[in-house]
Amino acid sequence: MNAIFALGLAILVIGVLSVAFVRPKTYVARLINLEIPAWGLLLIMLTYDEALAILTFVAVTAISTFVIVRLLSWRDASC
Amino acid sequence: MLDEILHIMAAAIISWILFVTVDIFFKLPETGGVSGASAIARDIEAGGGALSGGTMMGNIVCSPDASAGTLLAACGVYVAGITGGLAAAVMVYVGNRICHDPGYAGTTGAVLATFVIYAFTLAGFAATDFIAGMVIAILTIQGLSHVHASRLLARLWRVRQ
Amino acid sequence: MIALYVVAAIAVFAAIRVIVEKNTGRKLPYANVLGFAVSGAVVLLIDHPLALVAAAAYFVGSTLESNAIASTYAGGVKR
Amino acid sequence: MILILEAAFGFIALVGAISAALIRDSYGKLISLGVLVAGILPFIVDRGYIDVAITVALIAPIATIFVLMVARREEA
Repeated sequence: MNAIFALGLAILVIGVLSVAFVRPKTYVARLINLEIPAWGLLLIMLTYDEALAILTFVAVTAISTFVIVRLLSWRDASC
Repeated sequence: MLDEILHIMAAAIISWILFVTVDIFFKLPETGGVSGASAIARDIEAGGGALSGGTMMGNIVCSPDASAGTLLAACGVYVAGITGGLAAAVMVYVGNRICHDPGYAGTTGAVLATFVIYAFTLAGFAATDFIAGMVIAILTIQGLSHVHASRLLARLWRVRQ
Repeated sequence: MIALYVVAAIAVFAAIRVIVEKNTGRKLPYANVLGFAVSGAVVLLIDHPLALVAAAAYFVGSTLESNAIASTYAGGVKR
Repeated sequence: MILILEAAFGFIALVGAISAALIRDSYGKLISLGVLVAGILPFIVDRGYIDVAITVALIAPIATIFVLMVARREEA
């Protein structure tokens, strides 16, 4: 098995477990833990040679983080 | 093998002297450029260091200074000769403007380091020695012991005053 | 070739020091050392003109991240 | 890449992921996320995708700044 693939799988598993069992049960900690499996999935996608897919994935991850941050602040303001 | 290690050590000493001189000449230990630099200086002082040395370390963390200029100039000389060094100086200036800094120290350090490293390349050194040497130099300032490094920088700053 | 090993060893040392240190303000200089080491390793791995742009982009990015974290940390302490 | 270098940068990435999962302070979590990105960037460069490396190096701090917008609000 490729080393990059194994490392990506390990980081993906660690990230998924950390999102599921988040220790300080706040939205910010869960949002930061949600970034970890994104980087693990990027390492797995690096094994298959598709440059444009990786670029799109990185951009969409950042944009979805921005959307979730706006959603959290809007929810704090409303209720 | 042994020759290359001696070259790396000599390059570390040369780049240490170069960037500390340029940083102290541009009065980095005097005041924190942004509010984060003052916070880092306060934490280093709370850990037992000196305040002016901590301010200079905070300024190095919070914006690309002469240390970053030296590293990127070494990379530029390694990749594309003296043209790469000047291109690295332009990138350091752009990075300084992004981080809300005037950018005199970084640009001056990058241009100065380009010519120094090119001169040493003619004298038998390789540019890779200067990359590794610059990383060792920044390790001795920021990475080994904050207390002793900040006291040393504060003593040098007192000499310049 | 020795230069690459030296840079990688310093990167590992800086990463361990970042994790072990408790105070946020004293963590950031070690993270700066890690940024120096990784952007040196990027240039040493590939000898290509775009590698210089990649190293400069990573260095400015990590500096901007440290700057944002430090200024937010300073504002949080002052309140 | 040489096996020792692969082990070194893989160790940095793994340590960053584990500490980002376990540290409770939110600033410490963000710094550990920076360590994780520092570990995976040499793998991207070593595969030859320098354009992907430039994009990752520019977008990762922007995501951190987005998270800091909500971390500051929680601190206050």
